[in-house]
Amino acid sequence: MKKLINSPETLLADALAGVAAAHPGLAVDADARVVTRAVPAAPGKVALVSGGGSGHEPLHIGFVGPGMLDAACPGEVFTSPVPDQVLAAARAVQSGAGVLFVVKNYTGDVLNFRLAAELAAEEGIAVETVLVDDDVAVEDSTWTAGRRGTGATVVVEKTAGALAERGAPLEAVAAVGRRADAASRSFAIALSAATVPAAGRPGFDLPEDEIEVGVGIHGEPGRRREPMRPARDLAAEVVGAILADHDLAAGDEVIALVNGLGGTPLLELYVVFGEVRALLAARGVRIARSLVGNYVTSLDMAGFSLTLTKADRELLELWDAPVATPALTWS
Amino acid sequence: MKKLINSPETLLADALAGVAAAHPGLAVDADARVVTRAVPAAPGKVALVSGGGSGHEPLHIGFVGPGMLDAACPGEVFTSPVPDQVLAAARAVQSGAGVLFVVKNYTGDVLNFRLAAELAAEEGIAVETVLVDDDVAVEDSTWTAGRRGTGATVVVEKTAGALAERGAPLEAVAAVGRRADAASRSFAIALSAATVPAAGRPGFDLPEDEIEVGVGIHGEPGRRREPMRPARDLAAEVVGAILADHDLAAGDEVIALVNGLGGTPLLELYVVFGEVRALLAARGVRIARSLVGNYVTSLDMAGFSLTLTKADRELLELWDAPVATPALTWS
Amino acid sequence: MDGTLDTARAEAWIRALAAAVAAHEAELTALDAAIGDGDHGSNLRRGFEAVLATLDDAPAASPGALLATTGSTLISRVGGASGPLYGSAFRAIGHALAVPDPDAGERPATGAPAVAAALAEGLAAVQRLGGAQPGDKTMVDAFAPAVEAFRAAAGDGVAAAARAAAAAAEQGATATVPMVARKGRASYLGPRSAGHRDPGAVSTALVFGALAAACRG
Amino acid sequence: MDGTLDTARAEAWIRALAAAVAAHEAELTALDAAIGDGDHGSNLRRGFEAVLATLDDAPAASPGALLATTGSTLISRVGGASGPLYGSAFRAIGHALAVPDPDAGERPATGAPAVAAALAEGLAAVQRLGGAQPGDKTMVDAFAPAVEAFRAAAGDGVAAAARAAAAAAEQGATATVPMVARKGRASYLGPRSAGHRDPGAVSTALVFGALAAACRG
Ligand SMILES: Nc1ncnc2c1ncn2[C@@H]1O[C@H](COP(=O)(O)OP(=O)(O)O)[C@@H](O)[C@H]1O
Ligand SMILES: Nc1ncnc2c1ncn2[C@@H]1O[C@H](COP(=O)(O)OP(=O)(O)O)[C@@H](O)[C@H]1O
Ligand SMILES: [Mg+2]
Ligand SMILES: [Mg+2]
Ligand SMILES: [Mg+2]
Ligand SMILES: [Mg+2]
Repeated sequence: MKKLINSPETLLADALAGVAAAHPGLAVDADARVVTRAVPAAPGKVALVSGGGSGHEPLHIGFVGPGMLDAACPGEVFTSPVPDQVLAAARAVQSGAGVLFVVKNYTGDVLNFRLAAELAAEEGIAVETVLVDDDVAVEDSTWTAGRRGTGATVVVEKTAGALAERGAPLEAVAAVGRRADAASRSFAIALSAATVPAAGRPGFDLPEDEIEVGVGIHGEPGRRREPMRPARDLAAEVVGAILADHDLAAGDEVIALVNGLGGTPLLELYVVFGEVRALLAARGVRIARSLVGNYVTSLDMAGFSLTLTKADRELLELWDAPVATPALTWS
Repeated sequence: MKKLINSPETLLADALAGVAAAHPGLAVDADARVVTRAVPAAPGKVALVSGGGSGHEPLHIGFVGPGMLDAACPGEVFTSPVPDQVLAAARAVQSGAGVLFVVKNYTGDVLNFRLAAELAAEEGIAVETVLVDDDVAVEDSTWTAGRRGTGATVVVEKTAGALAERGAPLEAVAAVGRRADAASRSFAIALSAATVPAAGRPGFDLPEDEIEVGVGIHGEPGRRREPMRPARDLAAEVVGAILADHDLAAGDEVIALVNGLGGTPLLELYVVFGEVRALLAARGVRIARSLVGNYVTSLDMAGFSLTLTKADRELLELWDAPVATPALTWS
Repeated sequence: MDGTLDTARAEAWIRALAAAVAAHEAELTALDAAIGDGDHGSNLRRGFEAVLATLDDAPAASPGALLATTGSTLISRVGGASGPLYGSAFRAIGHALAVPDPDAGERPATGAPAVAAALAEGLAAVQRLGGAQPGDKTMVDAFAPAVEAFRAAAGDGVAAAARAAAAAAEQGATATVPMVARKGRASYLGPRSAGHRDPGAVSTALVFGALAAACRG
Repeated sequence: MDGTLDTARAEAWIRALAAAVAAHEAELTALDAAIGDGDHGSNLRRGFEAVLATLDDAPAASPGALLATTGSTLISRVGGASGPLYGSAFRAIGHALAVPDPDAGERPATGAPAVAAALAEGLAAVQRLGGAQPGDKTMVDAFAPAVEAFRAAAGDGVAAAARAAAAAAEQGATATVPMVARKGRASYLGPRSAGHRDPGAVSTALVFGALAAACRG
């Protein structure tokens, strides 16, 4: 394992020192491990707090700023934050209008945010939680852990963040976040495994001609292994998996995210995006808005995920609303 | 080799289809292989044209837009564009005030842009060229090819682009670009080699515990091979190499770019940036502006480059000027 | 002495467990890499290092207080799924032990039956929080048989009961191999999760192995 | 016939060269990967595929026109360092051949001395554009000895002169092995560029090998 780190133990602290130096728009509390906006939102705004394991950068730190999150809580690599962090974040950014937790659906994240929500409630902070669960590679049932949260997190944080910025109350902000999640489906393919620094070697071994289909963002293997194929075929498989679970019809519009998992060149992501566009166009589905790049990564994993959010006028307006964060900026 | 492509031969065309679909702010001429702003600049502005081999994304396509480039000419992977492309770009974006070519100093780029400049001159288009040559890993002499152009390209395109946007004449725009280049030094370390799709395997083999020091962005090996060390030591080596060739004194300010080569997680780049900041601070050099992320990549190569531009008031003002491109946006 | 879990034994338990976690960190991480995200070993090591620091800082007043503090520290320092689960378990065990046993006057109950009841509270906390049932391929598959074995052997004193519990936890961890995970990260693999021991079940075997070691002396 | 480079032979030269480039694409790319960026083979293949298409499209009127078109096509399609360099070389060779030889009345000069002079023009174009001297570890190290050998053997006719040039180019390419590159991408490696043949010198050997093959018939 070769990584630009000093040691696995100090990785998060060292990276946070870099984040603090790199982004004047962010304030980093190194002890509490909480990243907030350098200039807090005006009082009375619903505060958005998210977080999760590190290794998915720019998620979530890169989405802190006007128009999106008020605070992010980075855990250790691939490990959810602890309740103390989340509580500290909620305390730091709440200004009376309540706090929305955006939580990716993983047991660890769910439990730690739940404990934090209980502690916050004891302090009189109103908390709502949006659970992001968009990954169709995972079966959804009350008997399982349910679908994972992946790329849709960006859409949820963007749309809910925009509504909060407009002064909407906590329930409305939570509702739009849940709506964005419900309208989103994702699916990922890995060409190589991620190497967790503390583990020191790739999470799985993949031959030169095979891929993992239906992978998550934590280096876990996928649902199955398949032979490598051209980008066109992989795009078709991913689009097919999503459409099989999504009520997208001709004439519908989507927000599309072709997301790199960390080790894939942007050039290749553009190839995939071109194929996805053509596949959707053939079904009469139009990509109204899109992102192509590294947004929800899995350390150095090569591969991509596709997220499609069925868009209506409100979601598009919220998507288009101004945002000014390290990873997403428009006006 | 596993890559998200259909074939090495169609890679560029396929990627350009994706670029066209992903960025409504860009216009892609697939036949001419020229990418321009969808909304041309107002007539009378000096036009900025850049380009180079593909595989360095977001460079240069991602820097086309208000405040930076007017057109980019993507060549095949790691191969400079041909004169026809550059001429087509110059024709497409020139509006009487002349065209500035921003050319990274590689023999191929220099020759092809020079031929294009001659053809453009024959058509009465005034052309100036800024040669970017910031890589201190390469010895500079009239007897060699001279220093390579790497990360400073972003600084040159940003500052010259901003001055052009203000309506400055061609000579002034070229002069500030040359000044930005002269004020910049870069150095890179690779943890793994890039795999050129047409070649099918990594450009060099690197043992698990070794790195290439002083690499370029075309998958070429570096000046020497060294044992892998902690991020702190690698940052010190890179900062040392740059400072040995840069007249930076206590009290000086710099624009700093910690640039990922394509396969390195953002988390690690933040670690490096934190170390760089500390090393510079110890010498009294302040980072006034910074970028941390993938800006000038080398396909899937793991590693990073550092670029330091000694900044004065004018360069900082031009850096801060509004920009709206796929890869760089602020207002 | 053999029949109770006093403060010294509780501390010995946690110290033995911390040592076992450190010794097995790589193994736990490798198990987690196979069907999860490769951090279970480092998660628990980080947590128990913090627990050791609290133990070194201030002597605990009672086994219940010591175990409850252990649980709180784990919650505050581990993260992931295992942090809240183990943390809640130790907090529940500690709180159960701290409830005065009416038959024993003011002295906190630390006899084997009380320990059995406290361990059952720990298991209940894990299941309340995580919703896992036996057979879901989680720590519950080691925890539940261990609690049952401890209860069944409680009449023989904590040392014997802890030995029985440790053996049952080991067996429970081994029994997770053929299971298809329905909870936690391993569930994402579907049928591919079969063929591996669950990392949390293996660390639960360490928990009860450490208890047996602490009660032996 | 043996003494001239007519249109058929010029076409045979370029077709033989295109075939040689295709056959050696992987080798050229591997050489370039060692001390450059691993694209020399695919660059030239792309260029000569385009050249073949122009040859198929329209018959050339003269050897000079054919070679000049070949050069222009290479410039338009190859990119990189080798595109402008080889492109300019063939354009210069073509233009030199198209200049009427005063001794031959109106007929374009295609005798061995005229070809020798044209090849020298090609080399001059490469050096003018790229600034490389012999010993810099570039295509010049094969091109210059080939031109010199051709000139020296011009009295024996183009077939013999081309054979001599091909042998000299081969030797020139081999002689680049110990050199430290001072031009082009390989120069970035400094002393590490030694120990490898220069890819452009090797492709230049293909250029003269193809000329010899075309003039043999
Ligand atoms: N819902 C649950 N109930 C009980 N135990 C669980 C549950 N989810 C996960 N676990 C346990 O947690 C272990 C994984 O812990 P760890 O790797 O530290 O956390 P994470 O999965 O968040 O990375 C699993 O092996 C399993 O035994
Ligand atoms: N200045 C120069 N003069 C002559 N030949 C050169 C010069 N620079 C490079 N070359 C030749 O070009 C070859 C590389 O061509 P190619 O790989 O196609 O282009 P690039 O280096 O742009 O990738 C080198 O092997 C060398 O022979
Ligand atoms: Mg984890
Ligand atoms: Mg090249
Ligand atoms: Mg885990
Ligand atoms: Mg090359």
